[in-house]
Amino acid sequence: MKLTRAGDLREIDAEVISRDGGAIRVRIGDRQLAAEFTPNADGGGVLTIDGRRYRVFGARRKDSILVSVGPASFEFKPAEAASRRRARGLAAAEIIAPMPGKVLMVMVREGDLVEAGQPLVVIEAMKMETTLTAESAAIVKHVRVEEGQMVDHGAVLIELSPSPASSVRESAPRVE
Amino acid sequence: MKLTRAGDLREIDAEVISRDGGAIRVRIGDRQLAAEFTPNADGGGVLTIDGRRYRVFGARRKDSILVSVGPASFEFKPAEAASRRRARGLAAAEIIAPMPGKVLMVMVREGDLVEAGQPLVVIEAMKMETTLTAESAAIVKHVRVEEGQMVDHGAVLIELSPSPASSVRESAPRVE
Amino acid sequence: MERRLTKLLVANRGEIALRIIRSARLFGLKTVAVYSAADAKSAHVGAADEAILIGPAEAAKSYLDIAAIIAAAKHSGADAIHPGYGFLSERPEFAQAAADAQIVFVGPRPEVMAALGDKVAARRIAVAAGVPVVPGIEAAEISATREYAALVGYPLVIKAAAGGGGRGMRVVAEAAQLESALGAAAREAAAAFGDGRIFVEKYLAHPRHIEIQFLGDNHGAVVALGERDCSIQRRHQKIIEESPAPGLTDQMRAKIIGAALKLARAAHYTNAGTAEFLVEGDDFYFLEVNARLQVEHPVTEMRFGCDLVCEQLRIASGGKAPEPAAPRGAAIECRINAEDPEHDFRPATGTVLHLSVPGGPGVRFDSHLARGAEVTPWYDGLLGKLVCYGANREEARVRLVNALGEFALLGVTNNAAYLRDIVASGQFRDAKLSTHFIDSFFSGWEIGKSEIDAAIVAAAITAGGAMGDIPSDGPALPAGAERRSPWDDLKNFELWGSRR
Amino acid sequence: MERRLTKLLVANRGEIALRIIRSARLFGLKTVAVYSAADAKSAHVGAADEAILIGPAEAAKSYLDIAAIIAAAKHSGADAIHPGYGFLSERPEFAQAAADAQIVFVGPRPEVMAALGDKVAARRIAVAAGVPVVPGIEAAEISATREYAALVGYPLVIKAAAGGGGRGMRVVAEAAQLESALGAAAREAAAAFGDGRIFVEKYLAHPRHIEIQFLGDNHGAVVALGERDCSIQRRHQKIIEESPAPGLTDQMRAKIIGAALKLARAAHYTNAGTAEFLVEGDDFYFLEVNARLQVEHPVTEMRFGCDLVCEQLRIASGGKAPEPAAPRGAAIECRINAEDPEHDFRPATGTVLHLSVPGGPGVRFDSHLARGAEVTPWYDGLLGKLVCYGANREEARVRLVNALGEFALLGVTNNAAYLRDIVASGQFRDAKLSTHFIDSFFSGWEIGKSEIDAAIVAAAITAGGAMGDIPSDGPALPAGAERRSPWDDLKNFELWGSRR
Repeated sequence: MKLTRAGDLREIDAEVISRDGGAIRVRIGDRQLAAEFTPNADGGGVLTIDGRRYRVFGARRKDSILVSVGPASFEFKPAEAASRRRARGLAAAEIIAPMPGKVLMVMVREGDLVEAGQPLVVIEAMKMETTLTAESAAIVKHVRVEEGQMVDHGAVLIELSPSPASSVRESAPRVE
Repeated sequence: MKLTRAGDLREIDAEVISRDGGAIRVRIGDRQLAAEFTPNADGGGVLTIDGRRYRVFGARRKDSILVSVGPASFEFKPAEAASRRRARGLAAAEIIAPMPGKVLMVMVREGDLVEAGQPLVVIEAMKMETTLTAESAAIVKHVRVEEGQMVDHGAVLIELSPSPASSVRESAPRVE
Repeated sequence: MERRLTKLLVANRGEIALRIIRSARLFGLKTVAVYSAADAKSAHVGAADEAILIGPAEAAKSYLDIAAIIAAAKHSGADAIHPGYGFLSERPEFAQAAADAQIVFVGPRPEVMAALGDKVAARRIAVAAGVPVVPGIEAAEISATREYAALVGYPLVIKAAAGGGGRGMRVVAEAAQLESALGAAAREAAAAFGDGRIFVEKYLAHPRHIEIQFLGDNHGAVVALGERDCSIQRRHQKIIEESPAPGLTDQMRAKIIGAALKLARAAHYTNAGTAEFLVEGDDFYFLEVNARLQVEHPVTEMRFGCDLVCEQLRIASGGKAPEPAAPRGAAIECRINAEDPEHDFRPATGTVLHLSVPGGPGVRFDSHLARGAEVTPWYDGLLGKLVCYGANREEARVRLVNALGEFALLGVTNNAAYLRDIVASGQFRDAKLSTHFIDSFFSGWEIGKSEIDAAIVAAAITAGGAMGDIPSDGPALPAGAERRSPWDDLKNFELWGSRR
Repeated sequence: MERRLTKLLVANRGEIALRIIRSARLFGLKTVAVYSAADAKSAHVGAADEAILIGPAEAAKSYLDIAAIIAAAKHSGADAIHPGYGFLSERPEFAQAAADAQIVFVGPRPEVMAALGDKVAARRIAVAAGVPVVPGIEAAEISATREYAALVGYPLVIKAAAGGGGRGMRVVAEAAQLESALGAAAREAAAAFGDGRIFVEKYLAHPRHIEIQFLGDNHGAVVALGERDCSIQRRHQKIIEESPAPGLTDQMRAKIIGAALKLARAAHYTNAGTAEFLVEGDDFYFLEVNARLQVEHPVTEMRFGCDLVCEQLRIASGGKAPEPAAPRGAAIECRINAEDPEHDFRPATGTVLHLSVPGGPGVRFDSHLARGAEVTPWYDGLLGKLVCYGANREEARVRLVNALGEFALLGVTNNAAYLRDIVASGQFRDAKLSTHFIDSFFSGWEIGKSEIDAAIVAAAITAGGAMGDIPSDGPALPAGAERRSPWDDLKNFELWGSRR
């Protein structure tokens, strides 16, 4: 099973090797971890790895798994969706809203040739502005939103096609 | 619909007369109450009655409904079970454990004639002793527990039959 | 005398274990929790750096098992043990067993504990130190006791020499009851404490319970951290405590503190302890010393801005008892217990289905509760301590009323509404404090009628669906099952809460 | 001048609305919450005695709509309005509208707010009062600005005259950037504040941000409640604040407090306010006055044992600013924000699936969060303020590290682990405080590798069933559905949590 962390396309190759009572062995890449899990009445539990105890909670939401380790929180998704998209040559081909918010500015129009790093859209959420940029040179195929519009997390804002001048890099859109 | 509060055999005759959005009319005995309910994200809500706002939470557990009104907590049960038992003439006929605990003392034996108020069993829970007494004169029909035994909430400890000398009053066993 | 500690075993459970773990971590120690099988999923187990199962649910085979706890300490490499309150906290043989195992016991030395743990012996120490005690005698022979009773007058109170916390106390109203009461008390004492000795004291009409917190170190210093008024008791169990004691004159305060310090010095006391007194008018009488941390210690911490568990650890590792900061403001604590105030306070158990915890300025909640936590019948029913600070008593009091108003707990019947009504009352506001406060003003307490009405409406809403997203605790209905719920008659409207 | 208040409308939302409601109740006032459609189920709505919908989610049409809020106040019969912080709290026209409606505004008079709200005007007041300011000029003409820049040297900082809280600030490293930076800053300021005036100041290399809390009453008295160090900022937004300022000499403290009081008196200031300064070496420079309650006010409350909202209400009803108690100990606050510290701190939203709140001695958590609460993109992302007290800074600091360790929040990505790592760091322990702290020590922050490993294992356990009883937030699978979950590959073991 491969996982990704939300917002991070590096894949984590993880697999449960065995479990026996509270003891669980997990392979992460080429490392193996032995952990002991003790559930707590509050719905979480204590995970012991290398003699260190972590208070953990976990829940599922849509196709994500959310866990907390002490004050740190994590969101994992199965890697399939991302890799499928890459397999179809769509990497960087969609500029996606990283959070719900309001489209403040659309800086490009259909047919524009854009360079790597060029700002495309500004979204406002929680009084903060986030600028989404092109990961590589590309042509703006379709602008799906207009200024002032509210968008949901994950909404496709702009579609890009590979620029004739450069090949699309195999990575995801990045938020600057 | 008739309710009883846990530990209290007086019946409450309550009925939802109407509801419209958050507005709800409830009849309690021969009174009518108009209430407004506004749900809160935390799973509870605000109930407004006569201009006063109550923070309420509610949950179901087995055949009970648990609610809290501010710091006060309540357990309701449908009255059917209790009234059915009374209809069968079993009131006061069973001494029931009001909480889980350990039977510390059994003070009567089968065939004993007991008087109203006479101690029958002592249960210990949470470092406290609770003495269960006879509600009315009766004959001990069956002692179902022995000293040292752990019992669950609601377990029948002693069965009584009506004393030849007096009739069984129509009320529940009381904890003194 | 200095000994650098590294790892602390907490020989307790519930809120106090969690509270000790927090301060141990602040003091830089690793922590070891011990737990019974009934507590495997409890908060203190998850909070510590290590957790060791020491036995089955029965306290006698787990939290009271000295050998099991000492073994756990050795196994984990703990170099100190904190006993908390209750359980083994005042057992000299436990302190001795720790010492024998070269483990620092966070409390007084065993011999001090033994001397003060015996009420008769403690009383003798007090008398020798010139500290006033309630007029009374050891009850040996019935005729001597009867004579003494006639002298000081009824009512009298009978206490177990080995007892504490109000256990084994009984009041004798008139001469006719004396003989049977003495017999019953002696039998009870023998059964409860393995020690049938009792003594008889004058019963005071309107005494206040006032106690002095003190700290003694291994260098001979003893300091006091003011007083607490714990007069609000139900059947000799404290339920509301505060500091400072309202209306106590500076002169009386100084006298009582002076007496406590004399006593502690006479006993060569080390670590944290409390001297309890009854105060009536201009008189005060020594009651007993609690040779441990008290449940109600947070009110002192809030007023003095200190951490008493850290001070205990500092003293246990050879440090000095610090000169306390000047106290500030007022603090009031109430004990939220798993009990049913509408039904003779019988103990309650259950699983927490919902918990709303108060917060904000001046509010502290010490508790091991969380949604999902189980309250079992095995141990005492203290669910949490809600403590409020204010610039003055009235500010602390109103804060506590409001904080109790924010508290909500579903699944375990408790006394929070009862406490709210007491703290909100005119009698408490006016500090009409005596140990008879509850009997005088709250013996016939009932929940408010308008709250019952609101509860019935809330029950109807809950029956109509889940109110919000609080799940049912009972077995869910099998999908598509035909079983009719007893609540279906009320189920004539939709879910009120949001569906997610 | 005395005016007895009875009902307070709280013109805000989130943690601060809840916090104000708590103190208003303590002060004996009924409370009115206002809310936007997005906040109908929020905590402050449930906590108040009344709640009034004032508009749709957009702040401009709800929390920033003066007419709607004044109408709500009139409708509910509120005789006072508390603006909190942010939103309308520093808008003189809001204070004026309240005054016009005969409603007491809990804050300074409109004309004072107007004078101090303009940075250039505030700077002039400071200079007139003899309070040092950062060397700088109003940027009018480019050639004059260029000359000035050459005089004081680069780097420089450009600020909007009408700005605040770091908004509209930009640093100019060298002469070549000056002209375009001035143009951009003026345009930004005009767009953001409707006022394109800017000014240019010397940029300090390692300044600390130190601010003075003061209270002025209607009788002419102004008192100071010590200082706060708010140097730990990320992009000019404070994230960790403390009191006292570590290492500040008594002499410097007295000087800065003196300057703040001079300034407040010169401005005829009433109610609560904060004078902000930059401090470098033995020099300090006035920055601005925040004419309202600050987010970080709890650290002052913990040190002084006071309730600043109660003091605001007392002053607003004609009472006197009290002589503050002597401060005690140290307090540190950190702001838990809905943002992703691993991805450039982009804002996060979501529904709270689980929340563990720290507690115990010296811990205060001011928050509107509860399980089920929704964090929407409409408003700022402050989820809560975790504040710890200690007898000294190190005790407060370690308590905060431990309290952050007890904090857990599922469902809304947040910066708690980032804050924990900062507060636990040697740099913070050693108080290497400057406004460049984050850039110097935490620009490349990453979550610990061992925590990621633990998270992966926890994810595997969660995938294998629910970990415990935390429900899924997503749509449940239809019963008997054949749809294959992407997590099924990991689902080779049973539910670990208890089934109930």
